[in-house]
Amino acid sequence: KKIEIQWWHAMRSARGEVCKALIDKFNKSQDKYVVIGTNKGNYDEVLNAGIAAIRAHKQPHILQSFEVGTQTMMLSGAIYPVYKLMSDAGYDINWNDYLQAVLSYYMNKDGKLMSMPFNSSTPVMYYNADMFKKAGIPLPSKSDPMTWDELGTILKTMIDKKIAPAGLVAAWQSWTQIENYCAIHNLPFASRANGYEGLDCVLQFNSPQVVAHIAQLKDWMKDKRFLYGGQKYQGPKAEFIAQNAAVYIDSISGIAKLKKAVKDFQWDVAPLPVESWMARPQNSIIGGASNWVLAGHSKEEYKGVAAFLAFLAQPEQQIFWHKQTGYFPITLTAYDELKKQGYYKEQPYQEVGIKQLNRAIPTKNSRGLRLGYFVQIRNIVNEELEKVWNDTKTPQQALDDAVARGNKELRAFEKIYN
Amino acid sequence: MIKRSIFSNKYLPYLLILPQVLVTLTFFYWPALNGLINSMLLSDPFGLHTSFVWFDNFVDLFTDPLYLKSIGITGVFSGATAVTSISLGLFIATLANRACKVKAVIRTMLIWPYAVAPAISGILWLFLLHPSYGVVALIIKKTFGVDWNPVLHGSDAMVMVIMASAWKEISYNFVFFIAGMQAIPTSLIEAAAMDGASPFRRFWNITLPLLSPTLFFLMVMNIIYSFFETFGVIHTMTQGGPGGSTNILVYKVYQDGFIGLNLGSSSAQSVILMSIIIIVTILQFKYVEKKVQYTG
Amino acid sequence: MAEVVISDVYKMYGKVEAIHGINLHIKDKEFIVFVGPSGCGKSTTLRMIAGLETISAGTMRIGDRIINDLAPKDRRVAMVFQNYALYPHMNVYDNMSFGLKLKKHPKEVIQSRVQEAAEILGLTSLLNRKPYELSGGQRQRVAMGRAIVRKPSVFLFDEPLSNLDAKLRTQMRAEIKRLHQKVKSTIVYVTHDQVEAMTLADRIVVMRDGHIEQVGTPKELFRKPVNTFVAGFIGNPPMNLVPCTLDSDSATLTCRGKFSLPLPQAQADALRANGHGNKDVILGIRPENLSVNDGKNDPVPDDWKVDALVDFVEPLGSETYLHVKIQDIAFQARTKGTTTITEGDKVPLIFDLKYMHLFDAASQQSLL
Amino acid sequence: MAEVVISDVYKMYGKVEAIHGINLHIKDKEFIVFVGPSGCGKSTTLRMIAGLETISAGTMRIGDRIINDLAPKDRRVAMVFQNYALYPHMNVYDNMSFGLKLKKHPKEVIQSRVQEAAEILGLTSLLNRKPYELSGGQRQRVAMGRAIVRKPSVFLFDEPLSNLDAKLRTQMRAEIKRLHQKVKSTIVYVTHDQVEAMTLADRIVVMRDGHIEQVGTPKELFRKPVNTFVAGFIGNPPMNLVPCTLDSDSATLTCRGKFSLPLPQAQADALRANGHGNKDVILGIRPENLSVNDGKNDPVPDDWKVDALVDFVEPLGSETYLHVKIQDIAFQARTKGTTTITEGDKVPLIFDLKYMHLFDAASQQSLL
Amino acid sequence: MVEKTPILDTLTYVFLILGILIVGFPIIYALIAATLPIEDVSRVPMPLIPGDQFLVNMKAAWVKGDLGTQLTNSFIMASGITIGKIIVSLFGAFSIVYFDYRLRKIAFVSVFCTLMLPVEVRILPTYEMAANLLGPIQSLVDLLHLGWLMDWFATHDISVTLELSLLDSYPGLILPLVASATCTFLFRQFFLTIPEELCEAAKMDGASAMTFFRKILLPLSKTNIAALVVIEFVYGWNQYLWPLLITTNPKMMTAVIGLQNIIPQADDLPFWNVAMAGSLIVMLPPVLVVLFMQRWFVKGLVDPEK
Ligand SMILES: Nc1ncnc2c1ncn2[C@@H]1O[C@H](COP(=O)(O)OP(=O)(O)OP(=O)(O)O)[C@@H](O)[C@H]1O
Ligand SMILES: Nc1ncnc2c1ncn2[C@@H]1O[C@H](COP(=O)(O)OP(=O)(O)OP(=O)(O)O)[C@@H](O)[C@H]1O
Ligand SMILES: O=P(O)(O)OC[C@H](O)CO
Ligand SMILES: [Mg+2]
Ligand SMILES: [Mg+2]
Repeated sequence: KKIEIQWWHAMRSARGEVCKALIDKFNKSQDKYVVIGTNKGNYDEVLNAGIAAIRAHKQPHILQSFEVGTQTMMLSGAIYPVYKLMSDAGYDINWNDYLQAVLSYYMNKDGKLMSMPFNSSTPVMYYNADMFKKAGIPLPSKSDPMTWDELGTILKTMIDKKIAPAGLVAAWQSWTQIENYCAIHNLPFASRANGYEGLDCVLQFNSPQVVAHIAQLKDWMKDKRFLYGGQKYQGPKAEFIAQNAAVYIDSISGIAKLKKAVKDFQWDVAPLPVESWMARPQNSIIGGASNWVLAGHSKEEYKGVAAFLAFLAQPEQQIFWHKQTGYFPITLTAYDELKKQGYYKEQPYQEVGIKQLNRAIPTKNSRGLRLGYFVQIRNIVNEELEKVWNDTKTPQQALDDAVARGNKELRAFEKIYN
Repeated sequence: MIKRSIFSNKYLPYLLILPQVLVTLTFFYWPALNGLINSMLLSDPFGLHTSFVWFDNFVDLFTDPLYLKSIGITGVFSGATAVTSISLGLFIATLANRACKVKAVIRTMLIWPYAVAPAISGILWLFLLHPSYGVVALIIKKTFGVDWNPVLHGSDAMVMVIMASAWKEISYNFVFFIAGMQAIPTSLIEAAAMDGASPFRRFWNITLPLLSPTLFFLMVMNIIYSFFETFGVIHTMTQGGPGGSTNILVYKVYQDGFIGLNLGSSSAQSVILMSIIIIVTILQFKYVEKKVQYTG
Repeated sequence: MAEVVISDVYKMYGKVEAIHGINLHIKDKEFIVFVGPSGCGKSTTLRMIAGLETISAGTMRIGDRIINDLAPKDRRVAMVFQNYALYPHMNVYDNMSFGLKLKKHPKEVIQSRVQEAAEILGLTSLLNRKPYELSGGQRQRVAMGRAIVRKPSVFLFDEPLSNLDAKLRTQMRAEIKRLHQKVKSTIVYVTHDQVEAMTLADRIVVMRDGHIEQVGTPKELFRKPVNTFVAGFIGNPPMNLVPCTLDSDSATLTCRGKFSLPLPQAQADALRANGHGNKDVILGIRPENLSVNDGKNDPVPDDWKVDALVDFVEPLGSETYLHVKIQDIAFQARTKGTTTITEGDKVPLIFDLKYMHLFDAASQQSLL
Repeated sequence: MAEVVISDVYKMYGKVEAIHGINLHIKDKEFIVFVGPSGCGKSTTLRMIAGLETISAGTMRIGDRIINDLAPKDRRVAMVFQNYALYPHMNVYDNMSFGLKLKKHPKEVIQSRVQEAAEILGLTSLLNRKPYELSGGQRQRVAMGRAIVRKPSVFLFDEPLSNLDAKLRTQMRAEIKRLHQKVKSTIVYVTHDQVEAMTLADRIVVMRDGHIEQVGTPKELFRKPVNTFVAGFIGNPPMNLVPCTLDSDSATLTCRGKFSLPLPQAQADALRANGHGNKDVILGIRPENLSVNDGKNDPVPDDWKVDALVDFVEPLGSETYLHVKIQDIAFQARTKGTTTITEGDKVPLIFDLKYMHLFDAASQQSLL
Repeated sequence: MVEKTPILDTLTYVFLILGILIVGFPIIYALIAATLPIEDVSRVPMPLIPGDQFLVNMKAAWVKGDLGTQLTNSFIMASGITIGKIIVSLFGAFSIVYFDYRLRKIAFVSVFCTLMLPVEVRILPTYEMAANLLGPIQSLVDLLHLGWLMDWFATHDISVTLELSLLDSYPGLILPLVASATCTFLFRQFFLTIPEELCEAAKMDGASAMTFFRKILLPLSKTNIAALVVIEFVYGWNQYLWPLLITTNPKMMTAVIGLQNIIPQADDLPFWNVAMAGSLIVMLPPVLVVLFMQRWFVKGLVDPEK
């Protein structure tokens, strides 16, 4: 009888199918283990399901958690760190072969890898190339970011010419408009190196620059240069697909969906805009999720888990994954292989994200975020931003409040672990 | 009340009540006790690190403007839902009561929304009220010139969840009102007619006062409904948003407890909700005792 | 003038005819009582007068106004319902004044009228009570009070006493009688209680199946019932009704071939005059006109005595009901409470034919 | 032998004593009727016999078995409830056979017993009907049938007729009487209806407040009530009870100083013999022993005539109740239906003191 | 009544028809949407002429939402709650009404304390309880610092507590919702209206307590049971928060929750036609139950008030 390995993940629709293909491939490649992949909803829901299962002692072997849950998982005491698992199972892995910008996000303070990066992304800017052409605007560069001011002008032109009903939409507003904005402009999101250096960090994203950025977006709302598409339902992506918006900021993982869903116009990818005062923009930070191995299973099963994780990291799998979904190939080997194949010549937009990620040496502000109760903090940021969009608060007020409320969460979290 | 004709048996009554007691103890009392204890704990999401903090969670809640706001939101939401569905239910029942001959048909046509799950009601109404393609939203925008956008505007979202919640309660209220009206002796209405009361007068001076027990009962039931069962409506329509403007208490319990994993605070909120319900229930029974009597 | 004139009135419920064309002239200030078995149409008739049911055909007149299409409130009638129909949420004062308030009478008028009615009915100290704080009799009085204050020209009562216990019923009966003497209005009163009908009515209307069978004073109904239905309906214990044949000479009755009785001269003459000889008839005789020979009786011809067997005896103390049989024909007789007759006794049963009734067997109509 | 012997029986409901030690010997095959005002303990006593209430103190015996601790089903008693208590979901046959089935009687026995009972009660054609398809009287009969099939030695009836209308009640009364003659069992019957009690009972038990006031045949109770309570309770219209004083000679009664009556010799002698002179008493006289001079009466001494005023008249057809007043003392008299006396008449009221009752004003006990 | 109010009468009917239309509008609209192809349904405003895609959309909803499985789950859950509640409360009410014993009052009061408390207010601890039925024992273990023992068990593949979790199981979906006093209360009220003489007659007939229950009480409660079946079935079917929490395995998910998966979300195209088709399918069973058993449903709803 084969040993069953449970994997709970958040990959649905286009990405879900790719996951399924990978699992099938693994199951066929050997006859000792069988991986059962289950979609447990979106990122929040998977994390919740996982935590609930851990509390109920019914946890799966592998749990996919988005980057926001990293701190929570790391400190939970319910995990089997990946570096340990791999060495216990006898795998000698060359961690230097991995994309360091990604690995560092998931390492503990001793530099040990706690979870296996799986689907890593970063936000980029999609645009409706047809509209750009129609408006006579040259297509943006794939390597040099445009400035926000330039974007503003472009959008204004398009709206004035009635080429686009609205300008910009942004998914994951906290991630793309604040977290990554901070990273790219080398602003602290939180103190103590964005939380990497201690639980006693405080949020700092209410800096004048961020406030100004949000204020600008708010300003753009007036003439529809910015459109708030909500957190869910028919959200930003749908607006872009329906050609209601000309520009759309989202994770590189959007590629999979756009490839599938967009039939009647040309689209392309560019790096995120940068403020004009930022001459040398920093790298963006990653998003997506990693696979956590949960404690409480047998040695035999962990062998299977290790085998599966190792399988996923194989260049062949990574290349397939990258091509299908847009997520980064996680190892340099795979990346080099792709370059060698000339894939990026063929599909240049696939490289925009990875280049944006690698364009500078990460600083303390752009390494990533390591915050407790980050899920709630995101919700708070979302809520407060919504209050800006619907005129209940000024950007300054909203961000101050978000910081204050978020700090409360951080303190509560700190209290638990002290 | 005790029946005077009782059976005497040593073990049988205990045996009979056992399943009920067992289920109640396991899934009510033990959890309630646990909830009470949890409400005084600070705990990590995994329940591995806990510390006893007495009433800190409660203090935090009552000093948290957002919680207070959530109470306010719940008040507005429940009040509006109850008032809307009760008044519409009463209105239609009054009409149906006049249309004696087709009463049964009308009942059939109105009764079914009761069976629709709140969550589905949420989906249906979301489809009607969605800012980009909902028809009703379109009508609102066109005819009233309102910038209807529940994704963005808290008040619009509130109106939207109230509509979806009130809609399915109308049928419930309707059934009770119709039954209540039928329980009023016709001779009372006839007496009022002979006293010279017009149909409106009869409604205001006789029917409505005599329906007051029903009205009160429905008030309580509707408030309980809008406090708890509307979870599905909120979850499918707004998830408490935008900007927390539809984050009613029970949704906050869920958000803080199951999404935010702040179990202590969530338990404290549960305890508060429980107390509210207990008070409402006591009130209800007190009032029911003093019910108006129709004939003797 | 508050006479009520009912002319050829019909009532249809859907396709079913409940009242089949009735005519009745109720005089001003008269106390009229409707009696009859359940479902005969008493309430329906009353409710048509009140305006609570539409009149399907015919006309009704109160005073000199045709009321067919008038709303109840415009008919100057007031009604006391069987279950009183007091407004449970209003106190006695409000119950009584509700109608006046609706008519926008000035406050002082209302107050004085309610006071007056309350005094008549002894309710003065109860004006602030709610109906549920009152006894059955008091509620009944409030219901009357509510009618009185409106100073209607016609009072309508639908079995107003049937929810009360026996003692209270007797008492309230007296009160209604007194009320009629005081307010001097026309009263139409429905009951199924014979005693009420007999003691209260100026005239009684006996109904059956949507028809009026007889209208008359209590005495007339008792003494001269027009048919077997009325005869059997009025009086307790009910009249004995026995099928007999009348000889050609109208001089002798033969009861089911078992025994014969010579008729008194007066009756025989009357029958003969009307040509009623030689036919099947029904003899009606009340229990009190049947006596057994256990004390001195009015002297009667010997041939009115028939031998009978006592089947069983119901002694009520003050009087005794005897169930006797002449062969297999059962009779009920009424005698003193002190009688010594017991079950199984053979007694001579005396028919006091002076008080006899005679009905046509076919039409059931009275022949005398 | 199914005599029922109740010895010193008490009943407590919690701390409240409802029955205060009663003694009663019900003979085999006797028809005993309990009467008394509401709440006096009639039902309680019956239910203790049935085994539906525990006996707080004292003993009950049926035949030669002490039944205090027997379960109802083992007492060989059967009960007919006021509301019949038919099982609504079972047809007549199942209702009647339910008890027998539970006792696991063989099928044929059950069938024959039910058939037999159904025949006695004329229910044969209704065996497949459900209770709601039956009329009130039929339901009542099924309830009796259910009792009969169990062949009990004692039948218990708790106001079995009070849910029926007047006519049906009379009819069912006769049926119960017939049943008693047929099944020849002991019957204990509770009612608040005097007529039922008088007509059905071999002996009547009058209860008040958990005590037995008097036990006797209907005649005994009517003729010789032991106290004012029984006197007022038995007879309809009730006996007139007037406070009077008896002179020292025990020869004359003076009623509230308004008028005086000389006592008949026999009564005066008896009173004098018992030393009852010169005391406050209550005169009891039944309406039928008060006559007005509107026809020939038994000759009575002239000084039994007192002038009276007719307050109002209730003519019932066969008889008439007169409400008369001697100054402010009200009396009810009973006279013929043919009387011509009307309200406001002045009449001589004749006290037939041969039938008078006299009670001690303090103890309310009979003095004669 | 002789009363001429033609204007009022007309208004009555006009408003009635209006009321019915308004109440019915969401469904009518959903029905139309469910017949349209995706292009039509995403047009603004959506055309009000039904299309021909009804079956296609139904099938899409069925497959996409795995409604077969989920409807089965819903059905099992709703029936389980219904049957469980009714049985438990019939026995409970019988015990409370027809017996006198020392703990009766306590039993009565403790059960009725739960009358108005929906599962939502005790959701968290109930969840914990369901997650680990041995919670009470576990807390004892914790108290005695025997945690290491559990860990040992856990890491050695001997799962003691594992079996007692109700998560992702039918008992977990059902049992906690059976814990409610409403049915018991209603049965108690009903039993109290049954004439005592009926019980006495049965006693005189020699019936034991259980015979009385089986032969008399149960048949008499038929209509009440029918009424509660309707109400509780609808209640069970429409549960949301509880199944949302207690099921994580899609094979155990109930239909109302599962609908979430076919409502268009951020990643999807606006397949509202499919979503509406799915909604219609999922709401159909309870709506049918209510419509067909209206009489009992109304009785059940209205009686508790009395
Ligand atoms: N609303 C109605 N619809 C149809 N038929 C009716 C209605 N009201 C009364 N009836 C029928 O009309 C007839 C007369 O009824 P009505 O109530 O006048 O009788 P009643 O003499 O008052 O009887 P009771 O003594 O029982 O009150 C009956 O056959 C009854 O069934
Ligand atoms: N179950 C009980 N608990 C307490 N007191 C009771 C109970 N049953 C009867 N009583 C009291 O015992 C007394 C006798 O009651 P019982 O029912 O025997 O009266 P009754 O003579 O049958 O009256 P009725 O004519 O009204 O039926 C009353 O005072 C009554 O209140
Ligand atoms: O869409 P993904 O998978 O790239 O994730 C985006 C964000 O990182 C979620 O937190
Ligand atoms: Mg009537
Ligand atoms: Mg009694």
